[in-house]
Amino acid sequence: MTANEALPLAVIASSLLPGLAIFALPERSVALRSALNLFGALAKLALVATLLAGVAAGEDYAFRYAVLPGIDLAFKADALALLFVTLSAVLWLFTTLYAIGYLENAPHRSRFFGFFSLCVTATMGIAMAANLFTFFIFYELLTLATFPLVVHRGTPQAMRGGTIYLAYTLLGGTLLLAGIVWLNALAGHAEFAHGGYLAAGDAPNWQMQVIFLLLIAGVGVKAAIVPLHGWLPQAMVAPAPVSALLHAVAVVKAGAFGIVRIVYEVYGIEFAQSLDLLAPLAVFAAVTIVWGSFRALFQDDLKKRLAFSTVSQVSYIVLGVALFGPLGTVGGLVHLVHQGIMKITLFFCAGNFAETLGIHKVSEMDGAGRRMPLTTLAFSIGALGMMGAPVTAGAVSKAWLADGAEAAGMDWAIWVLWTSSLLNAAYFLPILWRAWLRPAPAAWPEERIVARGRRETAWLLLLPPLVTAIMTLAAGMFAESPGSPLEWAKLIAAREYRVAH
Amino acid sequence: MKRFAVALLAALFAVALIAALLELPAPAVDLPAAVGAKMAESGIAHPVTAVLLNFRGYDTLLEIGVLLLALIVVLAVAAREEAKQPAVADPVLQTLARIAAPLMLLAAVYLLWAGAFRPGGAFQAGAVLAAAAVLLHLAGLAAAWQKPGKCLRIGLAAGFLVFLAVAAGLLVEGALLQYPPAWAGALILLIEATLTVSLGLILAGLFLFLS
Amino acid sequence: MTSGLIFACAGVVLFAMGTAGVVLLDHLLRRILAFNLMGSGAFLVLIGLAQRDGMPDPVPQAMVLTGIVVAVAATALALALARRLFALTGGYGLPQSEAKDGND
Amino acid sequence: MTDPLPWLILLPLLWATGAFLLGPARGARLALAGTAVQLWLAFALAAKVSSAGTALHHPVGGWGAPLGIDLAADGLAALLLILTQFVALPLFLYARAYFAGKSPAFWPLAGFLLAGMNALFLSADLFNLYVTLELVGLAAVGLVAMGGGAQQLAAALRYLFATLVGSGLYLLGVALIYGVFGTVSITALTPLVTADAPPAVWFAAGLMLAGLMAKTALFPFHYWLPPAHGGAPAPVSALLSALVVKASFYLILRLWLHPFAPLTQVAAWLPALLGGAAILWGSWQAIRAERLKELVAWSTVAQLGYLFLIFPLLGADRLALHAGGMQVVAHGLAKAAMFAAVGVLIQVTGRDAVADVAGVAARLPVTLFAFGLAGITLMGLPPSGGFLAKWMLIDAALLRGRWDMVVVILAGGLLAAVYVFRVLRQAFLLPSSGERRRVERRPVATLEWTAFALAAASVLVGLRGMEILRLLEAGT
Repeated sequence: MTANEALPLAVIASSLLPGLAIFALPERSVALRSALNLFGALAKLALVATLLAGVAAGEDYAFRYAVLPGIDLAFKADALALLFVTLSAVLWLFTTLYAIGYLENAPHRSRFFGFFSLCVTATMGIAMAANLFTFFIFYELLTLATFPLVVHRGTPQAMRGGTIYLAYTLLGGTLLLAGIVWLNALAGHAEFAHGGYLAAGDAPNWQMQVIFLLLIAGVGVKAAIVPLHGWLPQAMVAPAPVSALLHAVAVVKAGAFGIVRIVYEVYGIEFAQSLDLLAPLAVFAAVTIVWGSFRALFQDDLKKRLAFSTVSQVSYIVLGVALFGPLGTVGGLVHLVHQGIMKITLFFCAGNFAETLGIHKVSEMDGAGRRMPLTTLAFSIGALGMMGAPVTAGAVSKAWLADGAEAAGMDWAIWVLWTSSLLNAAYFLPILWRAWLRPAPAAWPEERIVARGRRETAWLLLLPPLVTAIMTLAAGMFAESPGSPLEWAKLIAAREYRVAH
Repeated sequence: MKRFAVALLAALFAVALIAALLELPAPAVDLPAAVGAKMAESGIAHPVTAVLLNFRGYDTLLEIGVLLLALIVVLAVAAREEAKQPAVADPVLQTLARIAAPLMLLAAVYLLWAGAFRPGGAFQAGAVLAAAAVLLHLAGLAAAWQKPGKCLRIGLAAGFLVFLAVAAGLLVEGALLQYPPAWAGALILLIEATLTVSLGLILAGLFLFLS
Repeated sequence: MTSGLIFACAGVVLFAMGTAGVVLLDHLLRRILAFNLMGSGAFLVLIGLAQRDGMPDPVPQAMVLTGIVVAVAATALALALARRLFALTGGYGLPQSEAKDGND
Repeated sequence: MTDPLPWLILLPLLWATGAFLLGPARGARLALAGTAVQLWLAFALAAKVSSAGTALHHPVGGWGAPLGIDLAADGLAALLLILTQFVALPLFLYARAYFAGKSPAFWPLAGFLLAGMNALFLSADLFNLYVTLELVGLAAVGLVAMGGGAQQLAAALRYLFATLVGSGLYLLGVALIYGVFGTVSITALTPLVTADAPPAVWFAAGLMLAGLMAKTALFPFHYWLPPAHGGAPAPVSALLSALVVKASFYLILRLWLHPFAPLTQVAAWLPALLGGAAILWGSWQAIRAERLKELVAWSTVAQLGYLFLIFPLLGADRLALHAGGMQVVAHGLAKAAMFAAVGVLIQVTGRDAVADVAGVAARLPVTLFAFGLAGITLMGLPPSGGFLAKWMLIDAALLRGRWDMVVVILAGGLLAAVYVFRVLRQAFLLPSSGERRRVERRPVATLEWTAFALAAASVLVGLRGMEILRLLEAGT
């Protein structure tokens, strides 16, 4: 095995092995568990950095293992994979820190961190899967590994949320499996390729269209495309770190990422366009964007409001994919990263409010900014980013998406983006207003962590949202600098379209 | 309704199958001829016994296994049975049993010996032995069997073990149960003799452990 | 029609009767007898059909001897179970439905 | 040791008799040692079959078929032999800890059971197969009855009648075959059975296959399985559900492929139809089951259904055969693991109700993990062996345009998820305060870890798919 084959495996192993080791640890070995977690996260970052440098220089990283005749378990770390891998690896580190603080003294931590690492492993596998077979394996592994996290608290509500989550995702997985095997039977077993590996002669068009529908419905469940989004708000019963990493980043992005792979590297953007598949996809994305924002308006539960916001925002990525043309592609891909950073900030902060003061509802947010200024500041940056305020990462993605829509001749999509931004403002600004401008109540719902000097809450809880908030600003301000998510997205788009044209 | 339907089905099945049996071609394989041709090598003069213990001796090996297995199950199930009630002593039956039992023993020995060249053999001999034991029990002359001790266990398993040992021993030289023609008669006699005892014990045990 | 064939046809009839009996009867002892009828029917077919041209064939005879021993073993097993069940429940049939508790 | 074939039959017979003579403590040690050697023999046999590329024969008595009886081992037989010994070995470890010296009948009966199955896999003679079927059937019934409770006896009797009727039908078929052709050797029969065979041969094929289907608990002959598998002690349930039903299935497949291939084409839809019904009905009953073991037993009914879907799909591309082989292996491992795990749950909580596992996730993580991993295989989720089996089955169905079967397979997977997660979510639930106070036994580590090892194997076997398929290619 050469180094170029071993590296993708090492990226997967850097979370898989610590995860398995953690399962075996007794509950009380906190230090060893944290050390294992952080070691895995840092090792993964180092590996990812190596990969990034290599891919930028044009190296190929691929690994293959035959499972069935003609069907391989195959990984490749290409530019697109690394976009998602890097995002997950960076956010995994911060979420791990956050979770260590959040779960201090909570029961069943070995189980929690074990499954958490498995989830990250599954995300890595999804990102680097080189064919639909491998993609499916890790897609289902993600479902299975997240279930124990969703129901971690063991309460009846948690069970309800977990059951709904399973019902949606397993059904989605079944559709995906049907689509994949069908495609395999028609067109043979092929690996993802720039410009897609399907061609017009492979099968009757209607079959290609039905398969596309099955595949997109399958991954669309995790991407929470309306009407397949019902699980996401329910899954918010999970502990805050789970909601933060998994339901803002890993799970929903796994779905969105799947759509990117299917459209660009299975069908190919041009073939998909010629089959009339992109316009309906764009319509679904647009409906989801507006519907998610609209529903968010009426949620008093803070995490549910954020969840509906996620429903809406993830479809920005789908919309970008469905816009035929490199500008939209760049917008969608960069939003994959930007939305992740911004949304995780918001979830971290929501977790801090709940954990420190017992605030779970928007209506309880009055005066929270005075008691927890730093958390509220980070929250505000994330929220402004979501609205697409200038200087933030959100502004960059929205600008590219709007340009993409114009270039693709879909002017209505611009109106969708504007509507969504207005709705974003309508459901985020009242929170900021309450937090900063309203007087604090006499007593907080449940004050669990007492402020000491300038430290408003435990520092392991405070640090991660501050860092991700700074990243939100940095990604916006230095968008045109080398190494930024935007530049990387441009590189991917250039590679996809270089083949296509 | 169900009775009628099942009966009708069974009748239809029987009629159809009988119809199918009425016109059959001659068999493609002539096994009796093959048996006749190899009789000299089998070490036994009677064709049925030759098939039973040599040509298809493997079937017989497994069959003894089935019997021993049934006995083990009976033991497992019967182990919790309540105390056994003594049989009612009937003087006529007792006298008859006293006379018949030694004769049956003699008959068993004859059957074993006869098996080599006419109908007979270990199973028939063992069955007569078992019948003698059952008769003695029913006449109140022998008690029902309790949990078997070491000796009885060895007696029950001996026939099967000897059979297995011969099979395994022959395997070292050639195929499973491949008797060298010179030794075939002697080995088969050894197996048959121990089998007679064990089969008698097993068959008697199937009755006496339960009663 | 040779005697062998007549035996075979009788065997078919016995087998059909036996099968119907095992399916229909409730009393365990009768079901066990029905099973024996079934087995005997099959043995008759095996021997009778093989010598339908009048020539005796030692192979099926040996097979039937083996089969009889197996049937004896099965019958003994069935009787032992039925007896034990009778000792426990006092009934000659199988309980209609499985109760939900009380085993293992 | 010249030839592994006969030793695979003799060894378990020897240690079974030894266990009968020496009692449970030494019997268990004998059984473990013997099974370990058998496992090694099975692997050696598989290596030989693989390198030979054709079936190996062993003429018992040196006569050769049709006068004598032949043993034959092809890839399919070798695969099942490995599976049987591989599953039995950890289950015997489990049983030793589970029975702890009680149930002396277990070891000899288990030995006869293994001998019967190994003999069945290796036999190439229809009448000898009848004897092996009876050996397996009676040993299995004995294992169910061993506990001696009224429920168990009733279940055992039900099972006994089913298996006796099944072998009775089979025996009549053998009698007809001998009557028509004058031989019962599979090798000799294969060229003789043709599509224009006399009606008696069609009867024979129908009777034999129907009898074997009853023994495999194919819907609607499944009624005996849930009480028998659900009522026996956990190690017995595991042996029966994982292995014994596979033995008769193996024989169906064998007969279908070899002597009866010219006859069976016309009726290939029938087993598939029944299999589909079994998947749906079995899963539905598992979803409704109140007792844990009942749930797992019904799941066996459902999972066996998948095996029967392959018959109309058998063909030159061998996808369906591969799918069947993979499903046999994956389900064998997973079901053994699941019954073993459930055995621990019942032993620790002292109850057998699904509702009573609340909160065991925290106390029995290893056992629950075992249950979950086994569940992954049953649901057919990746990367398990069950997933590969399902993948190939769907592929085969699609290639022949059998959409109905694709739907059934996918629906079966979802239904399996429902019953598996019924248990898992209950296990994650926090126990109510009353539940928590109940005194519970501590789990025995051997029990937990053997269950886990089997479950892990059922998932990891997916990564060795190529080797399994290669073995299946050898002479099958």
